[in-house]
Amino acid sequence: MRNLKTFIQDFGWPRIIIFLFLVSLFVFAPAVGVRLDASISDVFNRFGQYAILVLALVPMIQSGCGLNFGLALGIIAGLLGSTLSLQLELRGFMGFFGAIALSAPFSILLGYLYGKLLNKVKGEEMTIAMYVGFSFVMLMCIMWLVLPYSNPTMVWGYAGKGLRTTITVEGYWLKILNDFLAIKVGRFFVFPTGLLLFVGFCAFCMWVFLRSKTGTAMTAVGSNPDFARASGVSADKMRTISVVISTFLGAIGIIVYQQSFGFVQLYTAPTPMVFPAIAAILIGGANINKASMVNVLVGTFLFQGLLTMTPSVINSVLQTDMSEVIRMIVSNGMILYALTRKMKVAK
Amino acid sequence: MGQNGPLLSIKNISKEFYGNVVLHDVSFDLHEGEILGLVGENGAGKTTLMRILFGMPVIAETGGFNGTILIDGQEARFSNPFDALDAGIGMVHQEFSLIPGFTTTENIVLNRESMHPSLLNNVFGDRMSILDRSVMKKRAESAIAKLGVKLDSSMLVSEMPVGHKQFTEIAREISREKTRVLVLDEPTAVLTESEAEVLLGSLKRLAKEGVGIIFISHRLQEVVEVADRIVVLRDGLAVKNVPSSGVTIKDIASWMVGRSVSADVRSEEARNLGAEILSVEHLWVDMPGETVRDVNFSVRSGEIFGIGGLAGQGKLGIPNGVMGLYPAGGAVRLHDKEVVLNAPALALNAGMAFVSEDRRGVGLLLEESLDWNIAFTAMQIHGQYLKPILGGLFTQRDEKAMYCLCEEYIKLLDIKCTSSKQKAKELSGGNQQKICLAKAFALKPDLLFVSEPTRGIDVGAKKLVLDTLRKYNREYGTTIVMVSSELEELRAICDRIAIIDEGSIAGVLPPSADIAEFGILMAGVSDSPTKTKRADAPQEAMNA
Amino acid sequence: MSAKKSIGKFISDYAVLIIFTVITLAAISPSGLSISYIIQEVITRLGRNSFLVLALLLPIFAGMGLNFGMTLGAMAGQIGLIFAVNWSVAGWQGLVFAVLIGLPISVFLGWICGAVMNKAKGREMVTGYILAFFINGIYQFFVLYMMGSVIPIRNAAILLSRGYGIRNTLNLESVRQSLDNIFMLKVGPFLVPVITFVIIALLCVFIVWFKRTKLGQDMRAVGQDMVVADAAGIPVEKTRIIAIIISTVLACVGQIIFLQNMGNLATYNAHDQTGFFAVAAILVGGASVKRASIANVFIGVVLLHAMFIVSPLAGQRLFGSAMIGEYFRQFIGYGAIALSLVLYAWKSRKAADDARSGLRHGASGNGNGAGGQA
Amino acid sequence: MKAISLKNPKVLVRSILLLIYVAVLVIMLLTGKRHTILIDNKDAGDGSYLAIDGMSVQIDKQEAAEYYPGDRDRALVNGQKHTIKVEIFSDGKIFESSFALPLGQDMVLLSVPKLVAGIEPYIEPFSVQLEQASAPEAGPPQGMQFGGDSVPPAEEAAPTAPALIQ
Repeated sequence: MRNLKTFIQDFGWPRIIIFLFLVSLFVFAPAVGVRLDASISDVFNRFGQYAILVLALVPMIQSGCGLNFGLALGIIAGLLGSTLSLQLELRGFMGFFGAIALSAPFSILLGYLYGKLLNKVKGEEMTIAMYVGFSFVMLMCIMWLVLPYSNPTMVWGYAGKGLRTTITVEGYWLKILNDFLAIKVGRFFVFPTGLLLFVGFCAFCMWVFLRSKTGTAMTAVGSNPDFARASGVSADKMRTISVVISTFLGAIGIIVYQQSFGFVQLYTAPTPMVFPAIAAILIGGANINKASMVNVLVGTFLFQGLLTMTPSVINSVLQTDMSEVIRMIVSNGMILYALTRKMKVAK
Repeated sequence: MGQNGPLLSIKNISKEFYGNVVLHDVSFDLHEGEILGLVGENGAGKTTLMRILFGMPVIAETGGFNGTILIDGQEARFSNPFDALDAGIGMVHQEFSLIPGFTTTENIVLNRESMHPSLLNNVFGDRMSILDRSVMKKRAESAIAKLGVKLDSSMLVSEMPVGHKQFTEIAREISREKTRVLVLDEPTAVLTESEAEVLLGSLKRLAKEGVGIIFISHRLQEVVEVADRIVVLRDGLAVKNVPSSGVTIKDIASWMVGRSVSADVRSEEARNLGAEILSVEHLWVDMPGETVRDVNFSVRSGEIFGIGGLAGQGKLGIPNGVMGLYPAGGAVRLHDKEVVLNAPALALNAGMAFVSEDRRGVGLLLEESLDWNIAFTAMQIHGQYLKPILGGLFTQRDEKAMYCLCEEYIKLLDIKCTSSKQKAKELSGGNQQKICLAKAFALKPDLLFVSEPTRGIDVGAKKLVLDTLRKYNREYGTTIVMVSSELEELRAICDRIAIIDEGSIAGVLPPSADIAEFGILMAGVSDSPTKTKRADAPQEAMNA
Repeated sequence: MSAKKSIGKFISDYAVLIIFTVITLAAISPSGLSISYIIQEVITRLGRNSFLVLALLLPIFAGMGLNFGMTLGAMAGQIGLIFAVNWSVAGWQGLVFAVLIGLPISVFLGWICGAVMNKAKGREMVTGYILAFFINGIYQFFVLYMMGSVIPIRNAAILLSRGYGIRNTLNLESVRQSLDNIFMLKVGPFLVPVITFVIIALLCVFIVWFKRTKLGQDMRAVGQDMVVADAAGIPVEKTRIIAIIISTVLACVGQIIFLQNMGNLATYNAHDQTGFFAVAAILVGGASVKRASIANVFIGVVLLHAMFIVSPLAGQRLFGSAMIGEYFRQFIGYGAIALSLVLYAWKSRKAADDARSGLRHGASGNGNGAGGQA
Repeated sequence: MKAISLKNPKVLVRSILLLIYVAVLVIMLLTGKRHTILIDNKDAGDGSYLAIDGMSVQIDKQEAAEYYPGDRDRALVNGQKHTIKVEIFSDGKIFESSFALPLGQDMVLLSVPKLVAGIEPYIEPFSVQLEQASAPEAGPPQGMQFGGDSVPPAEEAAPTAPALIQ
């Protein structure tokens, strides 16, 4: 009984409520005529889409920079990569990995500058990160209209200049990962093995990095910056590295998302991607200066599971689309729950 | 209130924190208009006594105290500082509690502003009344006048020189109508010579008006000059309670530190010490509260060099400065090679290690396991306990090697813990200290700085920690520089002991020197050159 | 202090203000708008937005930074308006009716926001921001699902076709411009909504008067140093909650004034931008997270909105597409907030280092001269 | 719980304030309540009254409007008590009358011929069946801040700037 109590203690009540809510959704699904196999396949798909974006938050949390509200910067680097890959009309795996390679210089440069900025403003990092992210998204909105792209599928029909809001990746690298070794069971159930393998690979790399010398130093900076400084570790350098990695993973995350979702969404699309990722890692059990691989995987699965199940099940039960409201309350409720925990804010 | 009974009397107060007795049967009286000088080394119990008098919550949280406090003969029980304030006890702490953006007047009458009710009082409560700034100004100026100092009542505290801040805080305490007892904790620590004189003058004037004053200071000549009666605290005991007439600084100093010389007799075995390993010239360190102004000393290889002195004099600043944890300057040479300051990594690489005084804050990763804590610094500096993968391109923590290292030190230092995977926060104080020592020893340093190794751990663990240090010095020849406020321990283990006062070395004594000599050096009465320096140094800070 | 240093301090203090003035002036000519048109627009927007921006002052005094949680007040105001339209109460009485309905709701929401912020000390701004979204979820649940089904709505015109839930845009014809038109004064070519400005002036008087009350003094003390205020016996938590409640109530009234001027209510989006605009305006006016004055409010509103008027047209002329102008002003808005937050945080860190180095100067009075450390 | 005596000023003032709050709310509701009056100039079904072939009708202080047989127009008024002044062109006769509208009734039909002919009641409630709102609007559009992966809007739509209120 005692360890059940400690399990509940550190797993936290909100997470348990969400978990039970999700299980009940799965149970009721068949009762209200929602195809279980299609839903589960959808959950896996969305899990694969979001997992790397959530993974991108881990380095900055570990190094004590807090929740990365500026993830939009990484997403923009990814958008630049994928638009360039489409411009060069790279196809198939070349297209997909080309996009990641092309996004790398942008994400590393942006991450470096963003890390330096955050080191200068310890304290109100989260609000500043948010607004730096937003202003950069707006700047890019202008860039999308001005940059000389010419691939007809991307550019406006009549104007011939400036990019569309959403660009299809059909014919380039749509579902490259999803269909790789995909297992089809019956008409509805498709298991995106390639996608989940790639996600597993990224998570493994992160796990290995966190156990490396720099990774250990970064974790120490997160849990006790003075301890790290006394052991000869430069806190600022570690934080900058964590921001660069976080931005780089953010770029990869959005590209993986696009290949599975099928569309490259530009202009103000990055901003609404940040909060769901943060909510997911918090649902997984991370707090403001500690996050592990389990938090990422469990959190993404729970959150995305919730997002897929609520529209179908709730709609048929209550005949209304409450899912948007539930998503907003659960996602922001979780972030709020994390922010109000007693947390040593890295000063 | 002409009655001659004591205004405040403290009867057999005792207090213990987690097993070690901090105050033992302390009793003394304070009469109206009397200034009582309370002196004693740090850790003698002065601060705890004041916390009890002022009803600080920390006392109740740690099991309360026994003994009674009488005001005008009736027993008084304070559950929080506001009860003490109502009973007329004002307290001026060492660190300022002033609102920077407020003027002198606003600070003096903080939360006791005079005001007249506005029409919204009945609607939204009394705090809607309008402040009467003219009356507030008058009240502040009368309190300042009572102190006899010139203070501009409308100057912002943030633009005020340090001395004026102290006067503002004192004026705040005495502006309370009911203040009959005023407690001042090290008020002159931040003042220049001239300002201290003015303060002492105003304290005398306050006493004449019937206010009982408890004056805590380690500047013995000020205590002798102003106090009517002197109480000396040592190890929680009120060893002396004498009127101040005819008492000299030398007497107070020896009472303060004079312990029965029962420390275990030092074995006088021959100490063959090597050449000079460390030399420090004109070291200054900007560590808040422990400023080091100008320190010069050298340490010979294999020696245990002790650094003692009262709190706040800068002894803790020395190791933190040399190791680069706080901004520092000056010339530090190890093995005759210049050590670059302000760079912790370079200091560690040069072969120095540091066991910090702030065990929980700097010394440990409370959330991580023991093997992590011990191996971390060695891993970062010497790259040990890592196994290269992919041909050294990446490194991975070598969990097995870390485990063996941890087991080795658990046996060597007899650390009581369930396993090497246990979290550091779950260990007792003594065992945590041993983990910090193990972390330093794992670096195999040539020179080991140890700061306050025995602070806040039980007596049994103290002996074990000291024995470990001595064993490492004798068997592996590690040179140790030990900073401690426990004079007894320094004398038991060190070859030489330097006493720090006002940020510089007042003198270096052999451990066998007479206890009174240590007391004098600590009290900063020696007429060594650094003393006159103090007078103008803060002055410079003032008008920078 | 040497002149150069004081100029440097002036520039770093009002960097955002200067940048904004330069951009706005530069964009006026290419936008091709006549000066009188711009002035008229600025007057109407001053009437429309200043009340909302003034609502930010109190939390800044109380040291809680920029109250992104004021969106809660905006939501309360919108619920008030929905009921006013539902019972088709028109004219300025409709506005007062909406305020009276919104008042208790905003007090309650303000209390929640204050209590949550007290649990996240040091992170009030981001907590306020997230709380706004959280309550937005509940607002949407209330307005989109409860209204019409659980809460009786008699005026079917405002309901969605499915019978419950309020429509996305609500026509406020019955209360449109009712506050402005009570006494619209013609000053030269300009129309000035006098009553609206009177109400704004009344709020300014209240703020000035409030700073002289004991509660105002307590708020300033708590804002400067919570620990010292607490030691002096000031009820810190309660004072901070009161600051947030007042700010939320003012935001409620401000949103009603804003919407009556606009004439229609985007039920689910109007409050999103309220926080953003008010914060951008006060920061552009030269305020910072710790220091703000009434002057900052008015300067900010004039500058921000002047820029927001001219930039789309300037974008059209210079880059050939209004979209660029549109995104440009968004970028400037967010950029202003980000820049002023960064400058403030950087300056307060630098001030802390200077204070310490001042001490150091005293310490190294001899030996190798003043420490010229990194 | 000590009994809250009404003499304690705080309680007294606060309860008065509460009353004022409710009173103002009610007054606003009454004075501000908007009604639509449909002014009708048609013949009665059973011929008991005939349309007036030219008149001007003025409600309260709103400007008068001309009516010819078969006309119907509407006037928006706030509050319940109103006056009506009818001036018939042909013989210049002027009819004045005041009336009160029931609070709950949003829309009423006022037949001027009935008024002129002195047949009571010349006002009767009028409820209109709202035709279904044009396009059934779905839930809120995805605001800039949340939503994430809703189905992308139509291909050719220009990049919609975020709904920014100026």
